[in-house]
Amino acid sequence: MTMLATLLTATPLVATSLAATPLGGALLAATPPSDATAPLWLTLIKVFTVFGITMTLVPMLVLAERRVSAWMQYRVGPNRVGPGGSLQPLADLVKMLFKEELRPDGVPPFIFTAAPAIAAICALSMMAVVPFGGTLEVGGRSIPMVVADTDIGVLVVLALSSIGVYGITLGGWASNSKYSLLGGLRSSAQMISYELSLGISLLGVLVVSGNFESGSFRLSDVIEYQATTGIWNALRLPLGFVLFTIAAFAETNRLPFDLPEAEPELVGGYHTEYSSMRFGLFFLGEYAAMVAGSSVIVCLFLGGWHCPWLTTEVTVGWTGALLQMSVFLAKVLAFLFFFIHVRWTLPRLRYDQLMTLGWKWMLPLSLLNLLWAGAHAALGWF
Amino acid sequence: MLSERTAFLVFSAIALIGAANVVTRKNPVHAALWLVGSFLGVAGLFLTLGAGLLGAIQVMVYAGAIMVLFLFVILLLNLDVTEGDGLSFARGASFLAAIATLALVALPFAQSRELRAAATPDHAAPDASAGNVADLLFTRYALPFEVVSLLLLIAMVGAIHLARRPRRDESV
Amino acid sequence: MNLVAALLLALPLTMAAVIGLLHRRLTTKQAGVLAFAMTATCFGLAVAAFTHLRGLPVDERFVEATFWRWIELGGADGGAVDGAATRLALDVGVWLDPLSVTWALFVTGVGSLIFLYSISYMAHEQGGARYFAYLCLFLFSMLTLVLGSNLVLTFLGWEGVGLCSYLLIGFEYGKETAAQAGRKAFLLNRIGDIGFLIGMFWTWKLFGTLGHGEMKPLMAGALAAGAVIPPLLALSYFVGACGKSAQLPLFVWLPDAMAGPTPVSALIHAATMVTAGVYLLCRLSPLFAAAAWALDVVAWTGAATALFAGLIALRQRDIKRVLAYSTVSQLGYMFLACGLGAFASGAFHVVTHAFFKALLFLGSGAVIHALHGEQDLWKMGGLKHHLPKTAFAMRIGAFALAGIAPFAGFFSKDEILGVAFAQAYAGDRSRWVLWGMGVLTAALTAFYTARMITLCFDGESRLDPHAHAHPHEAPPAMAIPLQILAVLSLAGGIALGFEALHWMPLHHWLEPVLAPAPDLQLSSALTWGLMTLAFLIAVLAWRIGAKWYSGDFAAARAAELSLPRLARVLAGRFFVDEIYGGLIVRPLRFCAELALEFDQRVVDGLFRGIGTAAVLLGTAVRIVQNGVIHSYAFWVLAGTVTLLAVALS
Amino acid sequence: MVPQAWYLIVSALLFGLGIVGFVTRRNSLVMFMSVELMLNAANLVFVAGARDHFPARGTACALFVIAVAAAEVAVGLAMVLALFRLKKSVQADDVRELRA
Repeated sequence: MTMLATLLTATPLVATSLAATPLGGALLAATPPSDATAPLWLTLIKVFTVFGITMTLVPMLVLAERRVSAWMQYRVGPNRVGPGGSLQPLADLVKMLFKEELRPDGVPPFIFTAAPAIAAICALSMMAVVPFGGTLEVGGRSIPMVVADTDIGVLVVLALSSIGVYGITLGGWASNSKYSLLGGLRSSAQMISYELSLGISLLGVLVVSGNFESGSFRLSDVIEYQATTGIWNALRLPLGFVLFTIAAFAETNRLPFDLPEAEPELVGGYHTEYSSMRFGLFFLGEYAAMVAGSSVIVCLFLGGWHCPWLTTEVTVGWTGALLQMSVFLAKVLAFLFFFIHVRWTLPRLRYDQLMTLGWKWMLPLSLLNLLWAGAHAALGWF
Repeated sequence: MLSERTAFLVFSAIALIGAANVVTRKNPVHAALWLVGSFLGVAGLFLTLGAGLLGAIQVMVYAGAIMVLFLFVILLLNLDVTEGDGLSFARGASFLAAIATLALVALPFAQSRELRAAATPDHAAPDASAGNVADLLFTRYALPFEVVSLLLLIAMVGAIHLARRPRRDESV
Repeated sequence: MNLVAALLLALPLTMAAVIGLLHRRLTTKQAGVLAFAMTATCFGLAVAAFTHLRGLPVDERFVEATFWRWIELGGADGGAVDGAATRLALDVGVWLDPLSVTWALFVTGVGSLIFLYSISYMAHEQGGARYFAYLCLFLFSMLTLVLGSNLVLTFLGWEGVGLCSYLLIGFEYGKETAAQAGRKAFLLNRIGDIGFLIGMFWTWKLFGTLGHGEMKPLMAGALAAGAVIPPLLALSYFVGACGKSAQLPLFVWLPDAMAGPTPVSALIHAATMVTAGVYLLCRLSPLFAAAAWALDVVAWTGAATALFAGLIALRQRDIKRVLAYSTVSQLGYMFLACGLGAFASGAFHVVTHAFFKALLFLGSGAVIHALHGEQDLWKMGGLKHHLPKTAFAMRIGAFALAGIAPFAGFFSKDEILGVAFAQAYAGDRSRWVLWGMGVLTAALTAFYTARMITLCFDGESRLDPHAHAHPHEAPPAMAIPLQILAVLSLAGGIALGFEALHWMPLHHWLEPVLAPAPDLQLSSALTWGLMTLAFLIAVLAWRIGAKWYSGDFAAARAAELSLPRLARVLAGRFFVDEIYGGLIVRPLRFCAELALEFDQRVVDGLFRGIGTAAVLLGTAVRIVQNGVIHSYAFWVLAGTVTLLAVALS
Repeated sequence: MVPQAWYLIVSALLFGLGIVGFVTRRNSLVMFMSVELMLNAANLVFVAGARDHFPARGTACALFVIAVAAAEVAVGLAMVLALFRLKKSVQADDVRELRA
């Protein structure tokens, strides 16, 4: 009975949460001043492509994390379900769906439920502005290979990551538990601190890529610039690249910045009290955030879908689009591997070290990076 | 697919319902969350007005930074939320005055024929894209810009000073 | 010449600034030596200017040195439109001509002697350096007055000497009398200054210029037509001159001004400053000559002043007051001369008077110095035994003042009386009265001078034996100026003019500047006769005075008091001060008190009422500030709603 | 295009709600939130008013408002914190020290 009840309550919730994500993307795509010529069916196709790929990537990532960690720690890892343990994520999902839906006494039900949804939605929605390819010219139509081709794309990323904090903070607060609360608070502080560096090092990219001159914050413009010049921004702004990556790690609560969920201190941090699919959503959100973060980094610093030996003449038509998408996916996967690798390599920072790093090192350095970018743009370097 | 009018109605409903709940919720955390909702609604209204940049900034700064700060403080204070609701004379009178203001402000708008008429936008005017706004900020509004940055600096110094925990030897 | 002219003004000013700024660092002696060196240099410069002018043809004896444009108002076209000037252009510059150079010569010459004298006179005074700073400033002002190239500069100097005399009279500002005397001098001079100012405005309106050089040809010609305006214009200047030169009715400040240090009296109130009025009359002589009945006013005022002051001097006990009234009286002579049209004779008397009056003041200063500040003639006597040199020098000065030949004063005074007689003899009857007044005054002068000298130096000593056991002669620095001035008092008259012998170098020297005197030559016999008469009268009066006071002092004093009413009137100086007090000061004071009452009760009450109202209002409104934020918000809101309602309705 | 009047009415409503919140709520944090509502209403007027002729200007002005609001929140929250340390309360009417 409990199992059924759980299913009955959890499934619609998860369903609505997941449905909200493409809706958000559609909304973004539809709002002015974006190009209104894109018909709804095209947008929907794009939404579900991106959503599908992301949602496929997440379980793969979970598996990869476990396998990679096992490999790094010289053990085997999950290898029972499916060939080479490839169906393990599915098994996990089933387990989560059927676990008991626990809700501690005295928590505000709506916020408690909404918190993981916020986390997941924000992470997934970020993908809406990430271009996964160039412009596809087909049937007399030029289709930008991005869900929401809005000229404030970068800002949308930042805005969504800002909102994403709420998921964790509220989850911590609503759990009515001191460990959760502490986790949530740590998360707030951490995100506020690192969001500054994130934003400022991102500004550097926009400066060197000439976005301020055109007045558009499209990620595709950044990629276009890197593609036409043939030089990735990571070379132009090595410092900015490093800073942005570190900040992205912090934003996704990954080691070495996983203080909000530091197990030895806070049991499970903000999701101590969560179970079943609510926990699953947090889980999903975290990995989706990893995917989104990697994608953004790839777009901003690593050339996006651009590959040095694939000229624009080659990448035309359907094959070209697929080629670009593959390149992009490869880069993202490589970076995700880096994410996982770092997690199992570095120790966790202490809280005061975290703050010192954020405010005393990252912030000044990101300002320095901005200065460097300004000089870069003003003096017309490569 | 999603007409501007629909978007307007949806977003203003979000904004207003959020605001109404801010005012009426007893629990300050709930009020804060409703405020986030209201902010998001206003951000949506900015989008429908063609000010996407501002919408994004609204979400980033207001809904992100400011509200997180709010929540942070609220959580830090860990308030036991009980608010007495005895309505004093001043508060009752203020309520009435607020309604009067509302009426006074809203009525002329609602009655204004020009404002109700469908607008004819001037397409030659520079749109609210980041480049144009930046041009304005660094030319026409350079002085206010500097003043505001100074204000922010002062506020930062003041806030740090105020919020700093007094050192042991300073405390009374 | 430009350099000389510039230095004449720049040196005293610089020195005043230097001494003034350093007056706490400099000793009296250092300051005095500096100041004296400066004055002597100025005298040298004046001599240089004099020789330069001498070298020029008679008709071109003037030099205008312009330093910079000072004030420029109105259009550039200049000149007068419809009789009204549209432009005022004033330069800072120096106008050197025989008249100004004459004044500059005796101002710097006598001045340097007085500076020298002051060094040792002030040696023991407090704040001597400050004193010398004032002296330098005074010299600067006097030279500006005399040398300034236009009337405004002259007025600047005019005010400057007024200021300096205020500062110097009130030098010992701790003393109530000194402070009051300074104030009195300042205020009475203001009355005269109003006349001067009105005159300047009017002059500018009529001529469109105030420059000495430009005005001169305009004055006689342009004014010849009018019958009312020239005399009124002249009279307004005359009012100014009256104030500065202590004529009736503005003379009361001068005797009080003796409260300053004695060298100051010599410098300011005898030899130089008071002659500024005469200088003004001479400078504007063409105007006065064209203004017929104004000259009569000048003449009568001068004669009346001379007689009046002479009468008062008869009964003064304070040695400096006797000299002060004699100064007023002699100034009356000068004005009489000017009023008779004989400006050159007036100038002549100014010069000789500068010599002998400076001598007398400095001599009296030596006496006072020897007696440690005693100024009462009745407590002196027999001092010639203690101060033989001073007594000798003073006697020469006294003879000059009394008009005894061949001392300087005789020639100049006799010349004035001669002019009056000549005009009377030519048929103008009223001139007989003027002549009679002059002669009477001359007799009085001889009498009170003899009285002063006798009381001071002759007879038995009435000194307080404890206070002044052994009065001793002044130090050389004080004696040398006395000796030089004694020589000048002796020879200055005969050297500058002896009418009977037609030896009149000063007159010829001044001729191109001054309006020509009425040409009335008396016969040689008549001239000699008048001279003899004047001489006899002076000697007789002197003899009577000397005889009267050299004998039994008690009897003399009894005789002075024997006519109680007259004695009281004279001793009380005709009660002029008291009359002024009753007629002017008391009503003014009453008005002032009325105004004060009004101010304190009505005006202050009004403001206090406003203040009290504000306080009351604040007390009432304070209730609103209850510390509750919501209530503040409510009030803000209420205000906004009201404004909105007003704006939108 | 949606008529500007609609936006202005929404803005007026938001502003009115802000006022109501400010004058009726005792919790100083909620009062701050009400102030933010009013500032948002002002921003909405700026942007809506500028929509047809100077869109960029409206955004620029709104940016200033946001910056000022950020400053206000920073100082205000710091004050609330200081107040809480002192009084153990954030109720606005517990603070009456500034009365005359």
